[in-house]
Amino acid sequence: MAIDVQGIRRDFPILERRAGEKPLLYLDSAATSHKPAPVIEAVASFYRESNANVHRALYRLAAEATELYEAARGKVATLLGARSEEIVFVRGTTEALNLAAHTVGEARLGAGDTVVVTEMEHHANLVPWQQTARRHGARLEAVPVTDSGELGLSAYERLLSSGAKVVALAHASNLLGTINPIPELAQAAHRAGALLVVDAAQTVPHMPVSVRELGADMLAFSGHKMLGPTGIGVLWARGDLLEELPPFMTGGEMIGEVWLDKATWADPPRRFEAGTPPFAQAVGLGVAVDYLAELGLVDVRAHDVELVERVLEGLSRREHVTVYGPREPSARAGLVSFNVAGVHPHDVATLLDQEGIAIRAGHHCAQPLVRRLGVPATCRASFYVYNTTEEVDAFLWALDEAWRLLK
Amino acid sequence: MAIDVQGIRRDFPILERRAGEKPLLYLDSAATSHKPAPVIEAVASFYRESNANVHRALYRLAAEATELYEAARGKVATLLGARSEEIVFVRGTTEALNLAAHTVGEARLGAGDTVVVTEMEHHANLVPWQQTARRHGARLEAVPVTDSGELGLSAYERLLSSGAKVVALAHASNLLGTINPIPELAQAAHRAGALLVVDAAQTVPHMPVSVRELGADMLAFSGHKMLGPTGIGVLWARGDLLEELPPFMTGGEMIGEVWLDKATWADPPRRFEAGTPPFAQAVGLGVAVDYLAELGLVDVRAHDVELVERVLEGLSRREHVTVYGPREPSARAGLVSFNVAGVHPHDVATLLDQEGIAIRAGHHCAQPLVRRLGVPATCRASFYVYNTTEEVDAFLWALDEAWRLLK
Amino acid sequence: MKGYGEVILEHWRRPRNRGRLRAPDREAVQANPLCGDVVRLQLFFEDGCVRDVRFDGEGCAISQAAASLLTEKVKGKATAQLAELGEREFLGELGEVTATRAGCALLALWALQRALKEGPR
Amino acid sequence: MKGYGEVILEHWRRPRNRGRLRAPDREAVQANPLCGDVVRLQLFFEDGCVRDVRFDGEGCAISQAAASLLTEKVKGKATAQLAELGEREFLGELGEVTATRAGCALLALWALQRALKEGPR
Ligand SMILES: Cc1ncc(COP(=O)(O)O)c(C=O)c1O
Ligand SMILES: Cc1ncc(COP(=O)(O)O)c(C=O)c1O
Repeated sequence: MAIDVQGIRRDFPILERRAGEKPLLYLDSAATSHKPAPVIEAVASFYRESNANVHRALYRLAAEATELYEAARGKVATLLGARSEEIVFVRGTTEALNLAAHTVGEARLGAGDTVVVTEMEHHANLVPWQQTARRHGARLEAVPVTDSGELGLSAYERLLSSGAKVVALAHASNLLGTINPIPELAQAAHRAGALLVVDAAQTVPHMPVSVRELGADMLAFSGHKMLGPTGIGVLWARGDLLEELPPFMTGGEMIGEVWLDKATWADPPRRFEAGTPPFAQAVGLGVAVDYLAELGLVDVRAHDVELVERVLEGLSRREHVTVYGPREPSARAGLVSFNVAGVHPHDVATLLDQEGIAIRAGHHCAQPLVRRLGVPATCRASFYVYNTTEEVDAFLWALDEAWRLLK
Repeated sequence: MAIDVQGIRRDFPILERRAGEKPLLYLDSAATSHKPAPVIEAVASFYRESNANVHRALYRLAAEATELYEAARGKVATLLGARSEEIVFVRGTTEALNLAAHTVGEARLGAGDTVVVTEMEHHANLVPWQQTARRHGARLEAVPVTDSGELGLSAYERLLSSGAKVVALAHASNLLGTINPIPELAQAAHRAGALLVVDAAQTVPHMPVSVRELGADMLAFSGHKMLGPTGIGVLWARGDLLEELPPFMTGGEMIGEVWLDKATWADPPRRFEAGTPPFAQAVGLGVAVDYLAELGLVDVRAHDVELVERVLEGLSRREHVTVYGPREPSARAGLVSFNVAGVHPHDVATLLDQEGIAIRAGHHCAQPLVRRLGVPATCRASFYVYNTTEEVDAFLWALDEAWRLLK
Repeated sequence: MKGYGEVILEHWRRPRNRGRLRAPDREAVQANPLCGDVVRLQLFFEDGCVRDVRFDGEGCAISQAAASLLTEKVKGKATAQLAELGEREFLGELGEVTATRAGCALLALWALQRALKEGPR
Repeated sequence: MKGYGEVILEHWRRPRNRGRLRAPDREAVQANPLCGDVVRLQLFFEDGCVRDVRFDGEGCAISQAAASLLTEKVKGKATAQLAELGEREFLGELGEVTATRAGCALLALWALQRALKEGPR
């Protein structure tokens, strides 16, 4: 069933604002999504009614705050088909992947081992692995991206057999939109004895994601890209793996016993949540999860596909436009990167902004991929539940205007 | 000039709530503070009006969000008498100290070096240094705490001369309340060639703190303890030191250029802010800083001292109560730890909770210090701008009731 | 201030079976690292039933009273009956305990379960 | 859609002094790593004044148009006059540029400042 976009739009206060004289036409949800009133209100009313530091306190207000925090963890677990103890709250995808790279490095990597990434990774799923590989004397290898914007599967198999201990890759590329076939890639990784770490920043907000069906070992995403507050994100990992891993950050809440010269660790997930967690943001994320579950992630996905289909169709009819990534809308996340012949992406973005249209232009934190594409940057339009087909059409019209002015 | 507590209380919606049938009497601000309406509203209206990912985007909404984020950085800099480029936004004190320990370890520590901490540190300023000392083959030494709850200064001097490269200590102990003489300690550390890292979680919210007057090299604190949102905190460090330090987490926003096999780093502070920062929370923190500056931190401090004086006076008249830390109100932060003879702190806390009074009981994330005091735990009452002298009296009355029931 | 219920106060003030057995058949120590409460429970069996029981430990009124109450409840019981002792029922007998303190109230019961599971020493 | 102003469009479409000098006295390359814009500026002096100037580079219309405009402005100027060229004045001549793009508009000017600071090659 199609989602009720007009009804949804009424839940997003920011959509009433204007950008200069024009209404805001926001096509940058892959960078960060807007927040519906129930999420904004949940955070505010947490501060107004339930605010207290979580864990350990004996008074009722703190017990209430702790319950709300843990209930949010439960909601995230349900969303992913996981157990609550497998959900670690962090700031966002970047922290989750730093945590993964650090701890997997400590527990599993040694000299001569291989870490496999891909050419389409966001810097957040590349640079931490560079660092951990260097620290442990491991090799870092990248699966190449084919001209059609997909992973080179034979190269993947080859790299796996070279002593791969961990594979880290995006569920969907934030630049190409490509959705990678995680279940197959996971099976192959596991056959080779490697862990699979999935950067799901662009998929968990947009489609049903079951960690068991994916067959992943760890999975990371950000609350702010899925209608939730900034400052909150999630690392999911298999329970037995979390048990095995040492902490990343240390401090209060994550310890067992502390002496001046040594310390023991709490069980997961607390072991990985040092210090006061972003508990108000976790509560907000829980409400965002409720909101998405209420819409139904199957329908959320169908809406993305509909908009991507329309924009791909429109862009491909314009000969001066080059689109990157798979042709098939169902093979992509809800975003499209493109370039306009002879026009720098920044100029496209600036001219669209004159019409109140917010798209992103740049390297999208994927410099190696942009280099691979042989361009200085790309434009990217990305969609979410509040975007309409009319907005897609307005975007295409504005793109024609920009072309007229700059060609 | 005394602050207008009744006026202030009207700004804090949570103070209208009841704990069971009783009004909430909150004495746990050292764990987390409540939030005034302007802070709650600033975060909510950021989401309603200005939400966009910061940095790099070319449309006006993102420019506006970036400006608000950077303005918050400027406000924090002004608060501390620092420069904007010296302000790194993190999740909280714990992340700030992990960042400090990790990066100082990488840049400055080697085998045989000494890291000096104290017996009164919060786990957040102890365990990360244990970890970094172990990684780099350095020794960790702790300055002992005297029976009057102060640092042993001759031991401090002795430890400094044993190859100390870094000293990490609390500006004020979150258990004893002791305010440490940072300017003197900093001078001694610098004479010995050591860096001084200050955990200011309990002071920046409560009194004027100038990083230059302290003479510190790095300083950490949390937004949620100073009327700000959860999920945001600050690491300040001297500009030239920040320049020297390698990154902690890696990913988007903190890079210069990225290739598949290597990366270069952005200048501070961005080098230390990997990924999407908690920008909405930073904006909220900026408003909290405004709120505190408006009250005047000298007067905020005077109010704390007044309440501490009253509670110390009351507690010391009760022979069954043992108070920890300095006797002199002006020598302490706005908190008092104590125990009731023969009664476990948890029972005190539970009985006070029956009267709607929220105090904390436990080890306050300072197990070595609690062990040093020779008790299983302590009770702690802590104060802030919204607490009144009547609340102190109600607390003392309830403590008598608990004693009557349990003695 | 309502204070604790009669059962808790009574057992806290005058703990039953506090001390150590010379030669227990079963024993377990259960601690709550978060608050420092510790309870040691020792059992001595005869003809398959608890003939004698002792606890000691340190901690809040609730954890120590609960341990005392538990020693009364287990005396004379067969192993199978011990295993049936449920958390809800036990909390019911102890009297009202807030959720924040349930861990203290159940410490002794968890010690019992562990002693049974770990088998004779 | 308002588009860019006349000055930017005109200089972007028909850049002045684009290319390289055979033997420049001063030269600097300024890049904006955030967006990939690059401008190289070369100067040739005679009797203390800029006799010839060239730029090349890659990037958005604003950065390239600004570089072209700058080459026109520096020609014939003495070193002291060059140092006086202010950001505000330059942006004024270029025409309206949003704050998000000021870095592109000033790239060439920063290259000039660097070339002057770094001295003769
Ligand atoms: C694929 C991918 N990975 C990682 C990230 C980083 O997420 P965050 O900035 O929330 O940490 C993003 C978003 O920018 C992304 O799209
Ligand atoms: C002295 C001190 N240091 C560090 C911390 C840790 O702060 P946070 O939990 O906000 O990271 C606290 C507060 O709990 C504290 O009081």
